[in-house]
Amino acid sequence: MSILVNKNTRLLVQGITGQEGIFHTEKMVEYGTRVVAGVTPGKGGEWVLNGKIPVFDSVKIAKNATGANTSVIFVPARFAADAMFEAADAGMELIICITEGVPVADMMRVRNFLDQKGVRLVGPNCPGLLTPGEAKAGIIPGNIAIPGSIGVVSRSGTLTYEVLYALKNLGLGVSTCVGIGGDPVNGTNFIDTLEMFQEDPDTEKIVLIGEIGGTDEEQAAEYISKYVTKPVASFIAGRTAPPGKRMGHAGAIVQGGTGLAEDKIRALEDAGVKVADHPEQIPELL
Amino acid sequence: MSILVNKNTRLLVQGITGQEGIFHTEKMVEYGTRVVAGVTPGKGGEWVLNGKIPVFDSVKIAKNATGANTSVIFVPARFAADAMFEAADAGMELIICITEGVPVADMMRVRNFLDQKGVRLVGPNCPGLLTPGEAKAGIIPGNIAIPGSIGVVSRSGTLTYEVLYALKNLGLGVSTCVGIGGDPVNGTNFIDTLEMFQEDPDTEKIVLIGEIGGTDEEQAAEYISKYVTKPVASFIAGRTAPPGKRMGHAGAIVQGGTGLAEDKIRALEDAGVKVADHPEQIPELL
Amino acid sequence: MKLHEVYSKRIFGEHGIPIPSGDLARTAPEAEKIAKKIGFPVVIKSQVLVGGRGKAGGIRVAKNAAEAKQHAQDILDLTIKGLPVRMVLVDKAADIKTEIYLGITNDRAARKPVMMASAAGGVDIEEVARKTPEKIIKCHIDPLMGLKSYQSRDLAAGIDLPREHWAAFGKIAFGLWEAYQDSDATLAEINPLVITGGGELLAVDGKMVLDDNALFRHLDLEELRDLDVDQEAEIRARENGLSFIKLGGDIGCMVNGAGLAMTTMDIIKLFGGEPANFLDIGGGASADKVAAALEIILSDPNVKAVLFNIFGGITRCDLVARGILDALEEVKTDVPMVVRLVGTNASEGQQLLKDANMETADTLAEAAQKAVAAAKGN
Amino acid sequence: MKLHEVYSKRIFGEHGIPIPSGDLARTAPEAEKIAKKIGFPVVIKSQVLVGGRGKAGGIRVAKNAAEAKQHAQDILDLTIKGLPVRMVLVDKAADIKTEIYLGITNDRAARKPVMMASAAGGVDIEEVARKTPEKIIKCHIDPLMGLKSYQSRDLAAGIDLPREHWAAFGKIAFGLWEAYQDSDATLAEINPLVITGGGELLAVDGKMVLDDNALFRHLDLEELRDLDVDQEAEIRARENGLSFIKLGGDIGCMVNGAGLAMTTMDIIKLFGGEPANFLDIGGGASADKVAAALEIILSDPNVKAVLFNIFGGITRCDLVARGILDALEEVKTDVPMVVRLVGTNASEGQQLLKDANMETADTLAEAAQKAVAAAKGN
Repeated sequence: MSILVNKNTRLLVQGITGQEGIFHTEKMVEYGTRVVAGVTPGKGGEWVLNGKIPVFDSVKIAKNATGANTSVIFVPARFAADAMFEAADAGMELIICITEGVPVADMMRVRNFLDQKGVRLVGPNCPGLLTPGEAKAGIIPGNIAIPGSIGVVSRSGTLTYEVLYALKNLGLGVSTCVGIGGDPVNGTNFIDTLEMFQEDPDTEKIVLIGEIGGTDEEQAAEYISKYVTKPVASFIAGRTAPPGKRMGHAGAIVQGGTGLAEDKIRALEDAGVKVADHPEQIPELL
Repeated sequence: MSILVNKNTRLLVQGITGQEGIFHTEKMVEYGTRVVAGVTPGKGGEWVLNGKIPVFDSVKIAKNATGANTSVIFVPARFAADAMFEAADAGMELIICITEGVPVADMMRVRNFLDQKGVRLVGPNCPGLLTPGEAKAGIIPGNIAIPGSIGVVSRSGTLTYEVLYALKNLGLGVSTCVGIGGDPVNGTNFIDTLEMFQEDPDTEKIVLIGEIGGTDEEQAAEYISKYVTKPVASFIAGRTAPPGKRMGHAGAIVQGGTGLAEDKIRALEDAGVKVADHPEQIPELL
Repeated sequence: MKLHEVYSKRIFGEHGIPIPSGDLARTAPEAEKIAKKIGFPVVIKSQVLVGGRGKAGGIRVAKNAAEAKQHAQDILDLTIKGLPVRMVLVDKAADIKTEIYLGITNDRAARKPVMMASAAGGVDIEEVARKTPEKIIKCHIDPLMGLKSYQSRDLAAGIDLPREHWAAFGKIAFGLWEAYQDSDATLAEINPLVITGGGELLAVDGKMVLDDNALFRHLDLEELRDLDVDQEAEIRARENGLSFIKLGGDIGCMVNGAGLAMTTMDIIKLFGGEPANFLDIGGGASADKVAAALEIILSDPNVKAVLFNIFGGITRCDLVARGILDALEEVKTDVPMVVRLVGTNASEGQQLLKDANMETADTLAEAAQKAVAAAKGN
Repeated sequence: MKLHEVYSKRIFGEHGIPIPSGDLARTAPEAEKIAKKIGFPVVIKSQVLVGGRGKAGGIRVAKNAAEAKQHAQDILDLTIKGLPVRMVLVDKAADIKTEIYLGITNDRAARKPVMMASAAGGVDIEEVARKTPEKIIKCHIDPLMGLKSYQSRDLAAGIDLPREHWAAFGKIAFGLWEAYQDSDATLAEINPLVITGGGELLAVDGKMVLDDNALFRHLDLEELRDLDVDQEAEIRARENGLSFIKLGGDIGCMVNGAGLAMTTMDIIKLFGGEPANFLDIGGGASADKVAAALEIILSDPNVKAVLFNIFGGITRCDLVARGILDALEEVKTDVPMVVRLVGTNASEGQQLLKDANMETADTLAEAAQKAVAAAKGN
């Protein structure tokens, strides 16, 4: 089993005809994901990938035609909020927004709307979801993970791949990998994912990858100490980042005494989590 | 028993120092209602009614100081939406807005916000609530009704008083009278109130007073035929109103083939409701 | 409050909706001057707040200056459904290829605005809604979120609008939503929204109805009110904060509350009489207001009796009684009056009236019967 | 992106917040002219994007024209915390009676903006927040509903603002919220918001930080960017869509993804090296972008080795490899390079690099160790 996506997921790609959209759609299809539709306004009626996937003008039309239940979004940042609203309004159960650079004011409105509708969002500014051997919704390379019983959740993008790759190199498999993204306001967080992994019978161990900024890791540590009985290993990026500098991610800013790597590491260790010195150590700690 | 307000209600009056606010506060207090606080921004620290009721600058402060749980609003129309937001945000469980003339765009925003918060609103543009012998929150004259087992719900203001008065003159008492107001977008509607009356063990019979415009009475009729086992009598105002004319209430407009009195009367009669020719007939029908 | 086509379209234009170049004229020479300036052909359109202007001859095309002047004069001489034409809009004529419909109104049941589009524009849209509802595509707008781009695309796709027009249609939909929201409208529609031979979208006719309750936020728009649509008595009533509608009967009614006012009309008819008017003096009526109301009622020569039915809630009966007595001192009339006062401060009010030897009643039925009798001279 | 005080206050002024009359000067004579025009006394304030301007002598009061000219010249000659003062704001001096604080920022955890007020204005508000948090009154703003009047009253009551100032405070709170929202700010603050001897409220100092991700909606504001706060390399990086921060070490890093870039820095340090920079080439990096990144890294003379750590997701490793090779043809350097490519199209990428005789590594630890060794000349 797995969480969030599996072989029954009927995936729709918003922004399918863009450069990144079509590139990753091809990868998702190659991986075996059931990509049932694409959406690009104004291109309804076209087909992509040699006529394999129909393109529609809107999510609503695409859903009615194909029964899509999950949407992955590759549209440019300025259109991303509208794409998320559209997906939620059309009844998608799960929305994964890969797009980076979405304005925070847009995301506050999106979260408010999605919470009202009860729709789950992963991202934005995230690599998406991978359930090895079943499906991927996003941009995590499929060949760097094998099926197994380790649940991986991460605020970081490529750092996640490092961990997956390190696990695979030691023959360790993954139930689902969830890239939640590092933006200040986003959808699914560490706690949401930990809860799902704790409940998933096929997830035996959990890897949590955090980074400096905010207090999400500290909150996750508190949740783990209270509710998570499965072993958790972790890595926190940014020990050497100078304070006050914005390190790419909107979230990765160290301000005053909060958001520091050492505080996060201490909180996690206090919660019984083993914290690695570098990501390739994680397999040893599990 | 009763619905919505009773002797335990801790009532707060927004706009207490206005002309109508203070007049009706006095009437509510005379009736025995526990009016615990008033709010007028900028007048916090004053007292009204010879030092009986303290005035606060905001609902939040008033609630913290007095434990008020219900608010009745008498502020002018242009401030009414803000007053409802404030009451909901401060944690009032029930809000009764007497004010007439609130813009419909404001009310759409208010409803959206209150629904999110799960707060019950009665009104606006309504006479409010009266539970005879216990409490009144609004402007229904207390001396025109006596305690009893008839639940009264009405879209109209003064017309409600006619019915209460007619019931009293024949010695018939009322459990609670709910004036829901006739605005196009408002809070509690016929169906909400019918549901409460149906569940209230001390309400044995129900009177429903409607008027032309909209389809609320038709929807109420459908609800009655499905869920209401207690006898219902009704009166619908506006049989002689010329089509296309706005008769005071925003709601009382007859357009095309909908909203006509005869359609409403037919729907109610089909649902087993006895419909009176004029309001003073209602007691005979119960 | 209904806005004239010209004002509605100007508001649309301020929100980025393409409208024909044009201007307002109150005389034929003015119309000719405008027509010359914008170039021929022009459309000359009567600005009156009733439907069916075209059928009544209130819309004409002019190909040259002489025609423009003549048509304008002809139209300005018209009275359409009882309303004199006081001004015409002179618009550049559009090269119309296709006519579509786009409008917004409030959906009471959903408690949200709803935007509607139809490929069947240029005709009576209510007729379309009744006969072929599937030809109208609807989309609810979240009042807090506003219109979303995908919603305008869903509408465009729903009416099979060719893709090359989607971007222009989207901008117009946004402009219409903004115009609707910013003006506190209860209706904003473009009918027809045309696609020209050159492939442009143009709002050729427009209509807005504003929420009377929100006019305090739009004093500039309230100034555009067309007083012709209301009768003089209704204008005076509004000026005094009263809600008044003239009807055909002979029993004047002064009632507090819309529902009770309608009920009073109903019961007069039930007992064989005919109401002369609907009049709601509203809540918190002062003596001045009541006096003004009485004057308005008595200005109708058909009125043979007046029924006062005041059930005190916000309104205090003593104030009402004083108002009646004050007004009677000013107005001096022989018309018989029946007064029923119940509720807040009713005893004080009734005492005042009895002291002045007026006829009173206890029940509504009694009051109605007495008024019907009085109007018949009994 | 931080905005200078003068621009922040102008935005506040556009939203109805009272600000002192004043203008911007780039020379002392200009400052003198402005001072004469607005009248004495004036405050001359250096416009640099660092804190502690006052302590550094960057804010002075002038009572006459000669003083204005002299102070302006003195301030324009300053360099504050490494930043040259290129312009001064000449403001009419306010008659300050009381100083309060009013600001808005985003509360990540609540996913809402939060407005904060404090009676302890005019000082370092973060100090106040740390030492006496009860002196800061907070109020969350629903992003869909906006600021409500009662919220501004709750803030005013919370900081014990005398009632006669509530109306003015409310207007300022609304103006600040609108300025914040309309500019896509992540911080907007007035500190101090003063009450003058005449009983008026005035925004004497202001600060705004804008959301870089939303600047596409605010091209006019982006033009106000102060390039002094960024180093030249960081400016070039931004122009090329890269995220770059110069650090003190000798191992240049080119990494895709912020988290992996920080991890790369961490692991270099773990194995005894020192990173020279943070550099995230982001997703979808083209060969041009990679070449630009390499040039920026090599422009730092301290760099003794470069570590490329590319784990392909959105980024394709073959494009990265081509970018490295293209850049090396242009840049010509002897600095040793260690390249690690894993993920999408990694084998194609690594083959390209091996063909060009570059040093490659499989694991991150291996790559870091090789880079540390190379920087030490081993």
